[in-house]
Amino acid sequence: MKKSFDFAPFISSLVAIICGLVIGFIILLVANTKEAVPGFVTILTGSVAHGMKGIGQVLYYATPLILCGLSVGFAFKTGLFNIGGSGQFLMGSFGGVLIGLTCKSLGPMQWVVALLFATLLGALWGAIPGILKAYFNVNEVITCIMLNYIALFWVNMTVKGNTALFNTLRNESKDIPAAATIPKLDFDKFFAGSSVNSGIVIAIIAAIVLYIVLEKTTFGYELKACGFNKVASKYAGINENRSIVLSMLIAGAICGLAGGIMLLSGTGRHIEVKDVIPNEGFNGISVALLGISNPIGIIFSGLFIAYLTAGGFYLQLFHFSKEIIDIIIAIIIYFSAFALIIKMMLTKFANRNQKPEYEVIKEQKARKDAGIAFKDLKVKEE
Amino acid sequence: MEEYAIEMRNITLSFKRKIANDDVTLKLRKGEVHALLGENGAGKSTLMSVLFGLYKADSGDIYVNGKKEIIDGPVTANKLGIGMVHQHFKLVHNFTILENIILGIEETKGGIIQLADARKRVVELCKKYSFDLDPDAKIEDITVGMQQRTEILKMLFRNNNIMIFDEPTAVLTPQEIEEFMIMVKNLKAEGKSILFISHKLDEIKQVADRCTILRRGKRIDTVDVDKVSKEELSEMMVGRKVSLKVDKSEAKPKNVILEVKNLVVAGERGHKDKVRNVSFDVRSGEIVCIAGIDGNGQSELIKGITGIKPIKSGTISLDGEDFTSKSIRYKNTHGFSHIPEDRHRDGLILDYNMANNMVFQQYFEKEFSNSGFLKTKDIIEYTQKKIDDYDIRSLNGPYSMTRDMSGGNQQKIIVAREMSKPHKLMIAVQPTRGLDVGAIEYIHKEIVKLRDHGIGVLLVSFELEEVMNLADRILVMFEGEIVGEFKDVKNLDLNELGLYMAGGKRMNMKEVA
Amino acid sequence: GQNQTSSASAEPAAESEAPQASGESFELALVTDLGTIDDKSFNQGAWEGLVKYAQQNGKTYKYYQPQEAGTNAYFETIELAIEGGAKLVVCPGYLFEEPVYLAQQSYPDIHFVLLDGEPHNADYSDYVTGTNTMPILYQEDQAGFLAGYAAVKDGNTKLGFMGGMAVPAVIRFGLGYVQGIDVAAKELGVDCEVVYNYTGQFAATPEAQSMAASWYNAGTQVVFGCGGAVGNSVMSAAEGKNQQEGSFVAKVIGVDVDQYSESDTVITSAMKMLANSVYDAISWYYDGTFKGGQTTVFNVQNDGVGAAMDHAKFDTFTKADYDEVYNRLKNGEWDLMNNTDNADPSTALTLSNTKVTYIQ
Amino acid sequence: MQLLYFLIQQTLLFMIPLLITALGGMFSERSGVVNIALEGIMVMGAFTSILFLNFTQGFMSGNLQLLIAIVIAMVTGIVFSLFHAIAAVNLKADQTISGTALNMFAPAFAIFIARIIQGVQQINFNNTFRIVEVPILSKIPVIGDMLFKNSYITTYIGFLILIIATIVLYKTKFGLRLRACGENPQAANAAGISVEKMQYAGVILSGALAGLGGLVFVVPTSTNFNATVSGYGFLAVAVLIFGQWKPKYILLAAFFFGFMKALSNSYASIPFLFELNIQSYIYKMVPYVATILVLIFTSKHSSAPKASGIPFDPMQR
Ligand SMILES: Nc1ncnc2c1ncn2[C@@H]1O[C@H](COP(=O)(O)OP(=O)(O)OP(=O)(O)O)[C@@H](O)[C@H]1O
Ligand SMILES: Nc1ncnc2c1ncn2[C@@H]1O[C@H](COP(=O)(O)OP(=O)(O)OP(=O)(O)O)[C@@H](O)[C@H]1O
Ligand SMILES: [Mg+2]
Ligand SMILES: [Mg+2]
Repeated sequence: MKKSFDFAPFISSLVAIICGLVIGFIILLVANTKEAVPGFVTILTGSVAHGMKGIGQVLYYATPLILCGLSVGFAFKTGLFNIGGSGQFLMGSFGGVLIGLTCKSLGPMQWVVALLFATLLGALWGAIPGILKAYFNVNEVITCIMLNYIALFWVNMTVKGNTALFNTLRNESKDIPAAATIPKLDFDKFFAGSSVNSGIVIAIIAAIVLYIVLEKTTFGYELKACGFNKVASKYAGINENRSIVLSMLIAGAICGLAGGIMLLSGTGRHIEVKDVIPNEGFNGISVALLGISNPIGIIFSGLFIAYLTAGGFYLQLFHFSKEIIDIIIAIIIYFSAFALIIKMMLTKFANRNQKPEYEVIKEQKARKDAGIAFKDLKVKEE
Repeated sequence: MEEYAIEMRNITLSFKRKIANDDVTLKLRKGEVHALLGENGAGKSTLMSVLFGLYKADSGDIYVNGKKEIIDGPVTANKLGIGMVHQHFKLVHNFTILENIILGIEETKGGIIQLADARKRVVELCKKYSFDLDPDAKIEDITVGMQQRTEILKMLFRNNNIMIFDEPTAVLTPQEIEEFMIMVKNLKAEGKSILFISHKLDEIKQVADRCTILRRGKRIDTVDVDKVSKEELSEMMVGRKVSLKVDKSEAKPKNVILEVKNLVVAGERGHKDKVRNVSFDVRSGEIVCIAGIDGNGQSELIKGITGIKPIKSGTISLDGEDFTSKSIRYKNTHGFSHIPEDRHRDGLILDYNMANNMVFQQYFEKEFSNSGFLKTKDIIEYTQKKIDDYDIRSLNGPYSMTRDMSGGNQQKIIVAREMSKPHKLMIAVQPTRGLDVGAIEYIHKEIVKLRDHGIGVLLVSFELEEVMNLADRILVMFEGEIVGEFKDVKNLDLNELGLYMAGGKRMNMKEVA
Repeated sequence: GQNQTSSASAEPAAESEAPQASGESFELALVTDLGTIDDKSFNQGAWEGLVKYAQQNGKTYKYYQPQEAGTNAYFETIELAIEGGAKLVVCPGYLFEEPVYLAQQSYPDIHFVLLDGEPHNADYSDYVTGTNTMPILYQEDQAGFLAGYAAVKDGNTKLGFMGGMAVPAVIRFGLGYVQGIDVAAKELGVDCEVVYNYTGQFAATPEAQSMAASWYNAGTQVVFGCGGAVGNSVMSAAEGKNQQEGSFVAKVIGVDVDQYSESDTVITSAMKMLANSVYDAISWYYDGTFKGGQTTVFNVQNDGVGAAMDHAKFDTFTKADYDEVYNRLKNGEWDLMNNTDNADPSTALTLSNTKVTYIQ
Repeated sequence: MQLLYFLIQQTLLFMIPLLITALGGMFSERSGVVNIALEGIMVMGAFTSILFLNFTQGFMSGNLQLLIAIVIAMVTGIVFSLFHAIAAVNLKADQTISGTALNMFAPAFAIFIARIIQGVQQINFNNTFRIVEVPILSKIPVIGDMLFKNSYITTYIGFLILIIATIVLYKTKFGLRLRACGENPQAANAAGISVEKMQYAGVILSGALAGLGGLVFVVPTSTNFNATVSGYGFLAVAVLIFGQWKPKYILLAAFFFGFMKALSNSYASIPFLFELNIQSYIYKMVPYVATILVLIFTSKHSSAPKASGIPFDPMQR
């Protein structure tokens, strides 16, 4: 009776990926038979074929994907749907840019403070739906959607209205001075030509921390309990409202951190003052789902989607539009929804040779009769 | 050869690794009441679900009125005149009684549902069976008993001749059980054939003609109820002798443990208070039972005391310490233990494994955590010990998904957990609900043991037998108030108690106090 | 054009190891910013010029889209184009100023055409235009001027400007537009009103449609829809108003290219000859007369901007009137204000006969 | 007064697509299947129907063309939503996952196909569908000016759908069964109702209506379609929740949201609002902030269908 590692989710994700790729290949074939094979090879190997630069780019693209995926996945684990990642990302971007452009006096600490502030703003933006859900029973999905737009307009208004931040020539936030960008950790040398920086390290650390929080701590135990069963959690004395707020707050913080990292990457990204919600938060949903909301799984799904996305970028060398990648990813996500079915088939397969329940229980009884005697109840003596 | 209403021949059905029905044969004579008896998880509900077309058997045949039929769903079952009242009612909570009854067999004109005829028939049926039901009341607003009558109406409305009742009495008050028994006899008199699942031997003796006993998925025997004793039945069921009477010594109450004063708990918005100015105490070493018909404020009283529901006014103290405005966590760690009324809703995280549920009240204690980190190994070891102590059966021991365990074993997790943690007061609400005699016997013994260790026990039960078996003192609750107190349980007149429960009589509680 | 990796092999060492994944190579490339080549105005204009040249001269061509917005991403996309065999890369938009600044140094053998901007580094401290780079600027203010002038001369006094995002080109269009209005109003001795707004994005949205409709409803006669698909929302609103009134009361001025085919409500368009300028730039490259190292400005002097008259729907304003004002502008009669530091014409300009209502 | 009529007319433009799509979502969720794929379905519906408009430009009268386009949009929505139904109903899959997948798929697919068919991703159409005024009805005081002038046939279709949806949901056998499946599928199953069939019906209806919603969204606001509905599918989800899964409140929610939107875009034409000299960004925020504020006061008791989002398992007690 040992805890066995559950491979089923991984295998079902793998099956989904294979299905998505096969269908993607068929679409390529239909669209342009001649180039389908090299095109498909490019999707699969484009990044590797571009050497360290290609791999560096994958890591760079994976950074926001992993972080936003973690945010959505973490909320999922605690029974909440964080569809407000984009707003939180935007708030974080703003926080990063604000400190990055105005607080030169912080010196070498500037990027650290900027990231902390980004995280803080993201946390605030995540906490609002949490608070409204916990204390006013407002559905977090709707608050998140509304807050995406509010963040968008507020950030645009504030950036535009602040001469220290706004580059009127380009209608976007000013360039972050190199002194305020996050460290490259020599990645720019190792992965020469790519944009990768310490952001990916932060993302992976965040994933590991969240994994430990969820699986190894009492705090994670409480959050998950609330996610599974609010009523029972309350019965056990867990403050379920606090859990909801904290969980959304953490989710928001991670998206905010992602926003800060991307804007402080020194890759020439800016807050564009346009009325379009950034995609990062929604991409996070896909990453979280493919990674079955498991922080470690999310590292891999983020890397995988980044890898495909990069492959899609190189696919432009052929007569294909890069939307094909979105189609393939969508199909993969769609098939990952079938995890349950795949899992069931796997269990059936795995259980073929297992003992029926009665025998297991019989063994258990035998062991009990043989060894451990019935202990007296442990009650507090008066 | 005799023609049976139902013949289920050699039914075998398995869920994954579990064989729920193993070559079971069941024959229901026309016009008889046939009881189905068995431990928790023996396969009774499963067998009936096969008959009703909800599950598909792996092998075996079903004959209805002598003809072989394939019952692939409730529609077919209905066509064959089979109706079923499920263990967990199948009612839509925000529909009216009438809507629930016509669901699936609606009459329409021009696409629009016509309710007038159906309402007339329902009213007639209510009159005929003296059901006091308002067809337009919403399910969520009526009592469990009324919900059951709605389920029965559903069958009557569909003119079902073969009726299956899955543990119908588990949720009823003594009076309601009485009425139910009469109704079953009436239905039988009308020529209906009835399958009746129960753990309660008294009931089986009272209404059933024959009884089929299942154990671990297998049919043990089918007997004429008149020809066997209760003891024999229970022995067949569990495979060993069980004592149906709890033997316990005289209580030796000592100091006051729990003291509740003038407690008021509000009702749903717009409704009157659910608990009205209730005062009582529980001493160490005694079992105080709150008796009463379901829905008279017992749940709210307990929720108010434990802190799950906010109270309007009043005070609560434990062992002299004021507990009124303490958090749930504080109460749980400073003397309360609580077996909640609904194990799925309140007591367990079904998606956690057994080990995690076993420490649900203690995971934060030094024993199981270290500066915020769970001591997984210690938790597993602790759980393994509890599994052995309480004989909790599951497939993967501490790692078993709680959701995959049977109800009885799930309940054992809660009992083990609450009894093992340090406490001064045990609050147990319906601790044996839906459990088989073996399990009930076990839990009752444990509760008495607690008492003898000097714990105060506050027990809420809707089952009179349980109340009479366990209580050292009985409080009767009616419409949110305590209307009677009985100290001499042994010589208590049951009819008298029933009168109090139904609101026909009340004591002046000030005098009692 | 099986040109294979000739251009790639001429690259600096860092990139030469990158394999040529594609079998085909494309000599002429256009890299878009996040927009697409079919935006009906800016990018599309540039793309059409490229396609026209390529097809006439049998050159291979392709466009590339970046993965995200940002200097690095644009630079990476330029590199991809080069990997795809590009000899000349057209980069439409000021967002390419930095990427081209970097690329012109890294890839001295590749030629770049930069529209709407001049190469510079991130903090604007260094402006360098390599000999392999040809920046092209347009005097959109002149095009806006002509359109605004014509609209007022045609008898309109209540006008509107709905820009997409407040980027330099759009701002210049708007500033010129308002100045044209004011000049015409002075000449006619009338007073004009202009409602003025930047919607914040280059997309057709119900919001933009609704705002335009509210303007028309309040009596505005002509709206200059300046910024990609925003114009489509303006046209939609104008069509609605006209149908409702049963007469041609709501009119639209198109932008970048002659947008008459988009809607019957378009009376003229403020054009910059994107296609022509790109076409010319490419042909100069193949002629060996590539004008690298210096900025080429397209304006009325070289017929690089203007208002569309071929399909114009003016009541009284004629081609002769247009030619007259065009020449006056060419002769320097007006020195137009086109500094984009201030996007709000009500404060940026001193106007005599025009009242601008700027919606922040 | 004129201004009010104008505001109402503008409100309708925002409100009708939201109303139609949210009603679609209502059918799905009331049957027990959460459908966050509304955005994607809208895109697909708009895509095929606008492609049709583009192809048949000038071949037939405006409103006939529009009616056929409506059918095409609905059929597309149905076909596309079937993927969601297969995942949610047959395969008991996580409904968020398949919804997310469809949302991601739709715009990419629309661009991909548009490029293959016509080279560019935008699809043009001529808007010849406006109804200047409806004879007779437009003469009714107040209402005539508000609803029967400068309108689209889709506006009336929207209201018609609202009325039909209300009747279907509350008065018909289908509606009763559908609601039963969303609240307690086990009960519905035991009553002999095929939960699977009802959930298919719910999802298909949501597909049809969201597909239509996509067309209705694009037609009045532009002269081309660029593979996006600007997040209105998500707003429709918000309206559905805001509207408590009930037709009449969905109407109110859609109206509230639409009116706020109309106001925030036309405030410059309303003298006293313009003179307040508030930035347009503030006005842009107003609808979203107001929605949250209203929800704070109205959400205490949510009436989400109980079984919505939970895959139906007949074996579960
Ligand atoms: N849906 C299911 N999936 C897997 N196993 C099941 C399922 N339903 C029942 N079982 C198993 O089959 C066995 C028989 O269950 P069943 O519900 O028929 O028991 P029962 O006799 O009705 O018990 P009780 O008296 O507790 O109601 C149980 O032990 C249970 O473990
Ligand atoms: N999701 C599931 N996966 C696997 N098994 C399940 C699942 N849901 C239920 N079961 C089965 O259902 C059974 C529930 O137990 P069972 O019906 O025997 O208990 P019960 O005593 O009737 O409970 P209750 O009295 O609460 O109805 C478990 O044994 C388990 O095997
Ligand atoms: Mg049972
Ligand atoms: Mg049971």
